[in-house]
Amino acid sequence: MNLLSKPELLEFRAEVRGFLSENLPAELSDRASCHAHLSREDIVAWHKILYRRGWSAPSWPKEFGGPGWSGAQRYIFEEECAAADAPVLSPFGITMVGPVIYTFGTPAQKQAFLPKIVSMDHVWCQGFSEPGSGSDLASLSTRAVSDGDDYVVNGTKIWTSEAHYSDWIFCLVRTDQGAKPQSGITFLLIDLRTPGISVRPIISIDGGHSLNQVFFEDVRVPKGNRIGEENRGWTYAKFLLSYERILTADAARSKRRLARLKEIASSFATGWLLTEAPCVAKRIAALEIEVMALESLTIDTLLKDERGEALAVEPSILKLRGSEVLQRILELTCDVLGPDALAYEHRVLPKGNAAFPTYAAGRVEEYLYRRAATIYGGSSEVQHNIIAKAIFG
Amino acid sequence: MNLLSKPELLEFRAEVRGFLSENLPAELSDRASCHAHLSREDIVAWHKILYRRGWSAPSWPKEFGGPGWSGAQRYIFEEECAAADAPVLSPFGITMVGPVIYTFGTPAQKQAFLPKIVSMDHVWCQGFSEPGSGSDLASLSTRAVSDGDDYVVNGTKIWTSEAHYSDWIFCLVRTDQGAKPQSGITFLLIDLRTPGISVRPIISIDGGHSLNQVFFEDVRVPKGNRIGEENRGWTYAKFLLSYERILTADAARSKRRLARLKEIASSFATGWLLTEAPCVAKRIAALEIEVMALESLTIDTLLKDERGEALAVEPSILKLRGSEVLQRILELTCDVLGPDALAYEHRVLPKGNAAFPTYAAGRVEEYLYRRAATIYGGSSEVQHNIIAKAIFG
Amino acid sequence: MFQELSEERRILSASIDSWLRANYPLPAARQHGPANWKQFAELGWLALAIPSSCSGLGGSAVDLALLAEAFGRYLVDEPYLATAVLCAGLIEACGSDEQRTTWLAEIAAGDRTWAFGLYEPGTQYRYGEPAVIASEAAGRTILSGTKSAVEGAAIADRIIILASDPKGTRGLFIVDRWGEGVRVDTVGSVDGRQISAVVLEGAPVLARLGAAADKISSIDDVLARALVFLCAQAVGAMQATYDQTVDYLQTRKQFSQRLSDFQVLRHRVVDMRVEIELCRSLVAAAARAVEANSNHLIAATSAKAMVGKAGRFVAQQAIQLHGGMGMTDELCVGHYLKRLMAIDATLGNADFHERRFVMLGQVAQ
Amino acid sequence: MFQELSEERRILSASIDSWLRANYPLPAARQHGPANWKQFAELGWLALAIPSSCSGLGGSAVDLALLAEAFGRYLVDEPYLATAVLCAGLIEACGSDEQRTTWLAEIAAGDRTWAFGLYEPGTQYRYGEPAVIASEAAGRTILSGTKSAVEGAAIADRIIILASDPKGTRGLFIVDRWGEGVRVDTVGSVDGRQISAVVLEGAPVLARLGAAADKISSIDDVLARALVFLCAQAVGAMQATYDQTVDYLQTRKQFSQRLSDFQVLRHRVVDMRVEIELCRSLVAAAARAVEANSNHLIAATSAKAMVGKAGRFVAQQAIQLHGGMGMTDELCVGHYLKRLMAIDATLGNADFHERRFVMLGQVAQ
Repeated sequence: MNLLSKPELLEFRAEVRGFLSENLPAELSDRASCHAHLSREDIVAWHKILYRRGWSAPSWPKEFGGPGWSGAQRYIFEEECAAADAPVLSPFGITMVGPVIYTFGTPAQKQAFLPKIVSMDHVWCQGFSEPGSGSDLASLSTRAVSDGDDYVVNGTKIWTSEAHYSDWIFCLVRTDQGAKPQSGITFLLIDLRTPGISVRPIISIDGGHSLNQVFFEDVRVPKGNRIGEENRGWTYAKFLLSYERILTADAARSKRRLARLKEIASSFATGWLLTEAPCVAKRIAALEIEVMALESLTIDTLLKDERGEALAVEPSILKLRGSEVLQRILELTCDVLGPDALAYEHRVLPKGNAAFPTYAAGRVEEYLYRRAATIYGGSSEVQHNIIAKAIFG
Repeated sequence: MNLLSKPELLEFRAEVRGFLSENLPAELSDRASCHAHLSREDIVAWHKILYRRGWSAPSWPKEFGGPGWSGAQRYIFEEECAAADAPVLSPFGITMVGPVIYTFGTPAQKQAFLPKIVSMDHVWCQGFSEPGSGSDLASLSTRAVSDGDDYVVNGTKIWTSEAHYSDWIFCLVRTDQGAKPQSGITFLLIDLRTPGISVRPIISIDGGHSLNQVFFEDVRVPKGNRIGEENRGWTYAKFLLSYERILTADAARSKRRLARLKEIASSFATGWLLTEAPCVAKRIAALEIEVMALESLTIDTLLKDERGEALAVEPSILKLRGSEVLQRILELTCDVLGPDALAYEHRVLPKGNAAFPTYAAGRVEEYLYRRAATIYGGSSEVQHNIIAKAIFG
Repeated sequence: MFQELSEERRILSASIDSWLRANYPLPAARQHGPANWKQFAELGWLALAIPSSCSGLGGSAVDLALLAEAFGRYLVDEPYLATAVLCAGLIEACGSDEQRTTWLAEIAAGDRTWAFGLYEPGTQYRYGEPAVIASEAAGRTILSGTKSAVEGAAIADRIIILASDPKGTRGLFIVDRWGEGVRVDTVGSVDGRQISAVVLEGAPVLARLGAAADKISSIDDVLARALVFLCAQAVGAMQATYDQTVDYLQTRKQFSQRLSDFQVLRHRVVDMRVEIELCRSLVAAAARAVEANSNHLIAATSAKAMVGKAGRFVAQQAIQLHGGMGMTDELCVGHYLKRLMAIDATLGNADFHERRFVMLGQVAQ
Repeated sequence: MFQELSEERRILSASIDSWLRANYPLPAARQHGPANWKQFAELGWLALAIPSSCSGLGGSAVDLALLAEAFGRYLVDEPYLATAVLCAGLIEACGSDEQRTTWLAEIAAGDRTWAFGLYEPGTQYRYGEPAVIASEAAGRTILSGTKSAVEGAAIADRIIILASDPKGTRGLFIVDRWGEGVRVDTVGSVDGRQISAVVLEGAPVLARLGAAADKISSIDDVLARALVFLCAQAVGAMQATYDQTVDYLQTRKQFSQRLSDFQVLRHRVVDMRVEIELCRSLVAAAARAVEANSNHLIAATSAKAMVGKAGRFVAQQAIQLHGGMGMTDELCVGHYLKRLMAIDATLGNADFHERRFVMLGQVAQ
């Protein structure tokens, strides 16, 4: 991309690339490329490697431990990490609750939580969705009742990625039953080791475990762990949901997925039906062009944001199309795998038997797990509604 | 299709094919294959050729002048006519008003109109849509006021194909302003030569003229030209719209369109980029398979209808998908034409100059004119609504 | 699936459905093992496609399609296709009289299971030039090489291997799955069944199917029947996916409306329905074509191509419409998606069959 | 179209827009002829892309894109691309100093129009091996053969012809459109303009562009600029189509609701918008790449491929959403569809550019 070819950015890219090639352990990038579900150990290990370099909170200002990068630098960092198969940073601390704390938190909260988010001494997860609330977030029913210096929380949260190995959860809870759905909600930070919390694993269709349901039974949460004012949680949640949505198109990771797909297709180019090669190449080309467009719009939007201009529908467009394109790439990958898409193991496929080629490892799992990409983070239908509202009112 | 390979059907097919090869004038099939808009002369000429053979009203019972064919025979007739590039029969008399007259008409109406529909001494057109009513047919506002033995009609109808050369129009008019939209409508047969009627041509995006707007200003229509009872026109209209909707998938014509597309693609197979040939062939294959499915469902539905079983969503599915597939075939044809899709004439392109290949003649015009296929006869959105209602209530 | 069925077939279809509904639990609660197989034998299902002259019921592709549709609906995961369709079909088409009589009776009785090694690593769905070689050594014929994507090999007794002899003549050779020189590497398949590579290292051949090498052309006929079986399974799975989605949308509320009141979701369900109705009709036509042995290759290939795409579309939309719930292993929609993906990837995916359609000469180039 | 524009460019863009709005009526009311062309010259548009050393304004691909976007919005149908982008670009890239000085000044002043004969019958968008032959006869160079899909030839003064000499060396030869041996067969094009075949029967060559045959490689650079011009035009046309559709849906009622209240129609408009935003960004990136001469071939090809598909999608949906009204020649949406189809078919359609993308080496095989 032209906008990224200024000399200082080329230099920055070289610096990132150099760091990755020296510091990203090969077994970690191997696992990240073949598995949808990484362990806490892997996620924390990689986070800490970046932390030691000062890069673990790419979007944060220097003041709170971020590198203070420009939008262009953030995109380049994303791109290089994707190209190197670095694990994706867990978003719940860095991209979600962290910015809420440094924007709305008390000095004590900032001091208590921010450094441990940057260092990942705390692993965070998100308690927004509930069974029955689906895309209609404001209909949540987990209750918090004031009791002295504490709230007493009862209810349940669902689709909680990483809850089974997290330390903290940030939650939206209802503190005023009478008010309109949006105005009786409070934003709480809850230590997952508090008595009364239990976590039930949810196995996803790929057979893996990242999702959970979290139950709260008379869980006491100190009022000091409330963000901002009582009943104003919806405001903080909206801030959270609008923060750093520009990179959701996942263009950098989709470029990497396309590169993998090309590797697979190339491996057939000799033995395989030659007449098929140009058709596959053309389908890949069409997807690659779409990813170029997503990348271009991502960078345009990052720069716009940096200039302080208000973002309109761009983040929704990027989420909507980015997730669709990602799924199309993974679907074409399954097509190209042909009979090799049958074998499926959550661990790596048996090595050294040509009938189970290594390039197939993890591809179908990724396809299945990313089936959720058009559902989570505001489904495609919700994004359509948001954009339509911006157009028609 | 297997269900059409019984010996008596094979024999019937041979008979139709033989008749077409002997009786369809070459210049007529040439024009039919290259032009979206045929003249009255061409349409009537072809209809009368079939009429002399007793085949001009394929879906009618023998009693009223039809051949009394089975569903399988009707499909075979369609298929052979399409393969031979025979002009499409004008539907307004044969498929629309005729069955309404023989089902609900008085003996006098039957006698006056049916023979002239079968022989096409009368050319008919349809007055249902109005400016402003769109897909919401029941919101029509053309009024008919009773005055002695006549109705006096005022208002306007739009999208009236062939009105500029028709003799008669069948109309839905409002006879009761106070009633619910559907219950104040009457079905009238109107002689287009009645004073007070004027016809304004509507040129369509392909530059051709089939569509019109028809204006009624104090037009006197004898009550003897009313179908059935006053204010019950909606019932007759619904009957009309549900009659013979099975062939709307246009699978037979789409097969012919695919054959044309293959001819075009073949003409490139030597000189053209060879690597493209297999990709085009594969795209054609995907469409051909869809047409096979449409054909199969058409035949299944014809047989179901013949067995007297109620049709559920099949006609809407056939219309919906048939029109989409038809458009995709024409779109791929434009793709394959490449730079040859630029030259455009409503008459045939200059002959004898290789830069204007004859295979291109009419293809882009057809693409443009058939853009309406997903709009007319109940748009794709309306078909979706109909099917959804059948599913969810 | 079929518009008109004989009384006999209607009864067959109803009995299959009612047995599976009562006795074959959903994936979460399911047990595997020889018990099911024995039951299938007792119900006559294993004999369904075997000629009556060989202890079978003499059913056609249409009968098999009725069984398969129910298998799709109830997510049956026994390796029926391998033994009762593919291998039984090959034995019938290519075997000697004695082979037919003995082996088909064993299959019908549920006494032995078989698998068919057709594909090889790196050649996708092409099988015309097998690299597995049959050679003579110490007076016996032995096989060497690897077969990939073999269904049912893990638990089979016998495996039929397509191989070339050193002169390039192809034949169908039978090996003992548990015998010397045969290694079966098995992993779970995407739809929770098992898929194997069969590694042959000088494996002795028990027998060759039939005498003449020219019988090889029958493989395509047997595959056509298998394709129809897979397609009918897909139709059953798609219909079940659709039914569950319609139910879900009618039950579930969001923003104080039933999900089934949202026009966009309604229209999406319509698109699913359209695909299913078209597939059902095309698959039924393919079953009749295979039954009549008329244009059966093209009919089977068309159906498989259409079903491959439609199946994925229907299941993907079902998950999307279920939202987060659709992503859990607890509901059936994900299992249907995986079964439909596996069906697509078995014996040629949609991509392959569109190309095969071209090669079979439907599309002039 | 661009996120950040210099003050100078913002003024250029606004002035183009306001002139066209005031002076360039919609298709139904439009007059053609030399008057518009003279106006374009006076406004400086014909000189926009010509270097300042040759009587031009020295604009880059970015400036051209600003003009093109407005041309797309107002459905400008003068053959600007042929004269002011393609031929001016070829003269600049390949011409001798004298040719550049003279001819570019004539173009800038609106005194002469040009056309470029690149393609030939039956070879689609390939031009690497022209069958038009330049040969020597009676001491002069003559051309024989046919060029197809030539824009602007009907009214041009000069035509640049890509031809091979008998040794196979390719060159750009100039003929007098009205001279002997030149026949121009013209028909209306799909978007209501004119498209010609140029039949050369021993047409004498007025001049050859530049001296060296190796300048031929510059054709691709000139085409990259032309592709960006077409893409920017498409973005303008798509945006106008979209704007009119949004207006229509907000105005029109059906079943007692505004059309813009139907969720399915709202979401369709969103899909149009998504395509437009992505195209806009990609085309702007391509304009910058051509301006910077960095990865410009791949950037231009990507943009043209994307815009070809997106343009058709947007215009088709606009017509669908307008219902019957969209099918009439009276509204603009049909004209936008036809212009977008013509843009797609000009200098390589989406299909072609996806293949070219592969050939340019982005997709490893």
